[in-house]
Amino acid sequence: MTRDQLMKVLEEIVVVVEENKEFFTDLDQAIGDGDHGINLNRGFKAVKEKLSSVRDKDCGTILKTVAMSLISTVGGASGPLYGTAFMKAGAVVAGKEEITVEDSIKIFDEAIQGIIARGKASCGDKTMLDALIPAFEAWKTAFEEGESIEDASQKMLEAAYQGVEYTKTIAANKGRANYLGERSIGHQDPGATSSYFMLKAIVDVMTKGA
Amino acid sequence: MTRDQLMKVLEEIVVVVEENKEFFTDLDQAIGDGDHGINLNRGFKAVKEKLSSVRDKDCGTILKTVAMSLISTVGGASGPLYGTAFMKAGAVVAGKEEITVEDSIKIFDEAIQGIIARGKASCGDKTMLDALIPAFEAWKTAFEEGESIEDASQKMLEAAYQGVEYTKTIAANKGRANYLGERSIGHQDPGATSSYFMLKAIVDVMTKGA
Amino acid sequence: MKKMINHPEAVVEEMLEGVVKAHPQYVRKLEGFNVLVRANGPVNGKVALVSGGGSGHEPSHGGFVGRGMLDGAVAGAVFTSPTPDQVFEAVKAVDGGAGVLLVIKNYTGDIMNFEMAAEMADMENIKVASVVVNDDVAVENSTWTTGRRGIAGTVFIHKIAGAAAEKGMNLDEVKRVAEKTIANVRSMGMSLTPCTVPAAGKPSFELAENEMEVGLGIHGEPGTHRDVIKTADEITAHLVEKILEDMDYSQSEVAVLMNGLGGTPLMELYIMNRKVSSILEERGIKVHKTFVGNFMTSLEMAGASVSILKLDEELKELLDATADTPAFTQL
Amino acid sequence: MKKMINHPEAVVEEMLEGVVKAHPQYVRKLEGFNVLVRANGPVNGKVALVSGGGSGHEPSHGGFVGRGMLDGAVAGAVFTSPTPDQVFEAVKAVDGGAGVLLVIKNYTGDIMNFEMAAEMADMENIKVASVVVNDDVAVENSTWTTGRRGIAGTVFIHKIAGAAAEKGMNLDEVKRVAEKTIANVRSMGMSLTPCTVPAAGKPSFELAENEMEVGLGIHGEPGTHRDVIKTADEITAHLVEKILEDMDYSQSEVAVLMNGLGGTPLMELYIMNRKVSSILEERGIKVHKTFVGNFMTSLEMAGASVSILKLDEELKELLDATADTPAFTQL
Ligand SMILES: Nc1ncnc2c1ncn2[C@@H]1O[C@H](COP(=O)(O)OP(=O)(O)O)[C@@H](O)[C@H]1O
Ligand SMILES: Nc1ncnc2c1ncn2[C@@H]1O[C@H](COP(=O)(O)OP(=O)(O)O)[C@@H](O)[C@H]1O
Ligand SMILES: [Mg+2]
Ligand SMILES: [Mg+2]
Ligand SMILES: [Mg+2]
Ligand SMILES: [Mg+2]
Repeated sequence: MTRDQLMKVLEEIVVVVEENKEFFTDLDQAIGDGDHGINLNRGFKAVKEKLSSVRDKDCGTILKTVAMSLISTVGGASGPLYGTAFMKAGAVVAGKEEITVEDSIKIFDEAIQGIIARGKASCGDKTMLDALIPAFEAWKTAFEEGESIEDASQKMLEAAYQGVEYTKTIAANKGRANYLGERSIGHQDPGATSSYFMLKAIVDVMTKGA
Repeated sequence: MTRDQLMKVLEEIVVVVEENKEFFTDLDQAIGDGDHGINLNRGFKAVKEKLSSVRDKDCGTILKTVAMSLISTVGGASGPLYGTAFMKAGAVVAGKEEITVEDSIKIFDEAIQGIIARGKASCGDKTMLDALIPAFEAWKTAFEEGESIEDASQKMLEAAYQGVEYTKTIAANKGRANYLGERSIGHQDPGATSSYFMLKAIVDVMTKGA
Repeated sequence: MKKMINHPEAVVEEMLEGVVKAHPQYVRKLEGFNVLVRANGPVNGKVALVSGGGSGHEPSHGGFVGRGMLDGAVAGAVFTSPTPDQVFEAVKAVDGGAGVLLVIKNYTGDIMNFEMAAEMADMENIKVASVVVNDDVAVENSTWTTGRRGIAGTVFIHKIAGAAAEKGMNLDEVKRVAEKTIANVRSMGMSLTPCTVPAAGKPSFELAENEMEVGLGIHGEPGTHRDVIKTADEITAHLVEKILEDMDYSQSEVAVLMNGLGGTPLMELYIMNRKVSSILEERGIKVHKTFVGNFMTSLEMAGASVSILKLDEELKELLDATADTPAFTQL
Repeated sequence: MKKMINHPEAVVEEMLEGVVKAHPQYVRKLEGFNVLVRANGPVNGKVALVSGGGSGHEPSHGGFVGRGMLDGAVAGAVFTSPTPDQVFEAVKAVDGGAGVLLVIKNYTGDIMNFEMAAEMADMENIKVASVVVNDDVAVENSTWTTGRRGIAGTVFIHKIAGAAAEKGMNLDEVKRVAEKTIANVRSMGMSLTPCTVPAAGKPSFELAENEMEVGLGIHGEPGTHRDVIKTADEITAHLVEKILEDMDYSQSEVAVLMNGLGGTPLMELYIMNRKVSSILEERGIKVHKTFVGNFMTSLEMAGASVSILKLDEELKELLDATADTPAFTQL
């Protein structure tokens, strides 16, 4: 992925978040406090404004800029979490003009570790991790098994999707939905959903670009 | 009207107020603060409790007891006004066991004067006076013209009813409805309405009794 | 009707019990009457202040019983003036020998009931004076009518006359100060929702999702007119303009009361206050002090009123004086 | 959505402007940040207290900035934890050299954002400690989860730790006192209506005319369960029982906070307080002090929470200490 593609991906995420902001918020109203879409949209609007100023910078700087924007505008739980994820991602590709497949695995891994370190959740807690971790596993495994980027992308997305579906079946242990206890069962997690949409945005741009 | 009939009249008013309390309140919600029925019902429930203790007393004492109950339980505008009316009425027949037609005219007159003195309203202000004053005039005139009690009663009631109807056509100058300005036009006055019902209760008991 | 109550008929008594349980250091209830008086009253030699009216305006009036404000508050049924005997009982209980000032809001019912109480007090040789608050500018053509209503501006009278009494002024002086305050205060309110009198069980009026009621009182009565909901700035500007049209505030210092009607969050009151301040600033009117919150409410009504009091040195000093009551404390 | 606002996205900023206009003697706003600090701060040599969280809980938290309580309050978007840079800015602005205590309510978002701010402060060598309030007993099985929420009981931490700091205690001591207060306070809430986040534009949940939501937080989240509306006494008894089951209050003295969620009239809060008092009395638990009103709200939600704080001599003295803030003044 070139720097330009990275920029396109980020711009696509901005669009996707804007388009789905009501959907995310509705999901969050059901089991949280109804601000997930509002939060992310506020954050990615800020990201969009900042992006133009780093258009010529390396991938690391771009990702860190995204991270800082998110951290200083999103708030809530998703702000520090997505912010940390992008921050860790940026560190992996500091100074680089391009992101290789190997980088992408490292980025994914580090981002997830960052989220875990910050939020202390794990798989099955009904959070974004339930989409991200299976997606990461699928992505990594696909490459280990020598699959094409296209196939790997599809498997990754499918795994993320299943992860979102899985969140419907469990009660939350982390985040606000946790306070609902059993009442959160049956509802999909907003953060897992937004994670899925972001992953999908990446894949969409990369396949369109191909 | 004997003391027993007076007691029956008062008991009938208690019933009529209870039956129409929602109606009075609805009228008051439209142009006032929606408590006229609640106020009067609270007052006449108290009257009912007190009545048994004065069953053997003279008409004056009975009416003053009603007055005191109303004054100390109704509140709002209608409490002092109806209270004053019954107080003045009681003064007219202090010590008497029976109320003559002449007494009734005097009572009616004094009651109205009491209401005017207390509330400083006059005809056309969209208050209870718009029912009471025409009713009084009709009652008095009927006797001056030698009509029977029955006819006089019907004319009195008809005049009160027209008075209530008239309140629909005017804007209020007194009471809470006053603040509505032109918006009060089209609505009948709650106090005029309750006055009409009380007069009707008197007539009903007296004609049943006949 | 969604309310946390037990019996619609018992709300006032139960509320007063709850007040006394919460604030025994400030108030006690007169046995058998819906009257709250200072826990340590009457204060000997001090002019006493009694206010009251229908219930449903909390913290008015019981919340303002305490040092520097009221000596007694009489609670009628919801939105219904208390009866004369209740007011009379309050007068007797608070009189410290220097007489009692009745602070009455201008409603036919309140005036008549308080007047009758004053007549009773007179018969027992208690010195009683009274003032009538009529701060609501919503009602315009009021010459031949009942006159203007008393609404949230009343709280300024409690505060200022209360401070005057605490300072040791005599009954005439306290009355003079109260009347000056009344002459100097104007208010206007609006609402987004009706309210429900517990015993009535249904809302006082109906408003569509995009409508608001403008120029309304504090008893769930409809206002002077209905309008489509505007922005906070537009609504506030309308209220303030009406007030400023009514009295000449130019060059003066003022106190502002940005009052919530019970169901409006503080957030919205502060957003409105932002606009009040900016209009006054533009006009060169200096804000000496601002109060924001629920002072004179209308049950759970969502809405607000603005009150603006023109100050002179005397009023300013009395407004700034210490007060210590359940709902208003000032160091 | 019926609200007196201008733009859903501007509510927090405009509100803060309104607060500063109303209370310049108490607070000022940090330019470019949604942070209120004491007008005359930082106080040299005093431990400073910073709290905050999403907006929509007014008067929390900005209303408690002032002598004897907070030094700074950070306002996030409605119901959304403020970002680390905002908190960090507050920390820098209030530090008087004796360090800063962060009072955090136990929500994932608040904890993470405040933690990140603490890390930033650390890098600039500002001494920062933090405490996490988790007073809500509604959530029961919380061992493996996020733990309990922080709700209205937080106000007691502001008051008591604030008094400790004002008294000159050092950061460790202020933290100790704050933690003792947290350990000693339990709360539980319920609501009759949802609330509407301005930017969302629709209510946080739907409730039928005869339903209430029990055990809910202060962000419009649904509660632990839904029930048919009961009488005020039954509702109150349920809340108090849950609290008393959770901690042993027997023989102790307590402070009670009967908190409204924003849309509930004081009348109903006092009716509920009547029941709180009577249950505590029956159990031989002595009420030292009661606060009734809107302290930690959820926009315009109609509902209430009860908080009960177990006191010892130290907490009692600190609770009784003078405080002077826009929303809480005590002589
Ligand atoms: N500890 C955690 N670890 C990972 N993800 C979390 C954690 N807590 C919450 N989340 C995610 O954050 C989402 C909610 O984000 P958002 O609504 O923006 O914040 P908030 O809960 O503060 O309102 C949840 O749906 C969940 O996926
Ligand atoms: N000054 C007055 N003189 C005569 N009747 C009046 C006056 N003011 C009000 N009323 C009557 O009182 C009625 C309202 O009574 P009620 O609702 O019980 O009292 P309130 O207006 O205090 O709520 C009005 O409908 C009107 O008929
Ligand atoms: Mg959320
Ligand atoms: Mg009425
Ligand atoms: Mg009334
Ligand atoms: Mg949130």
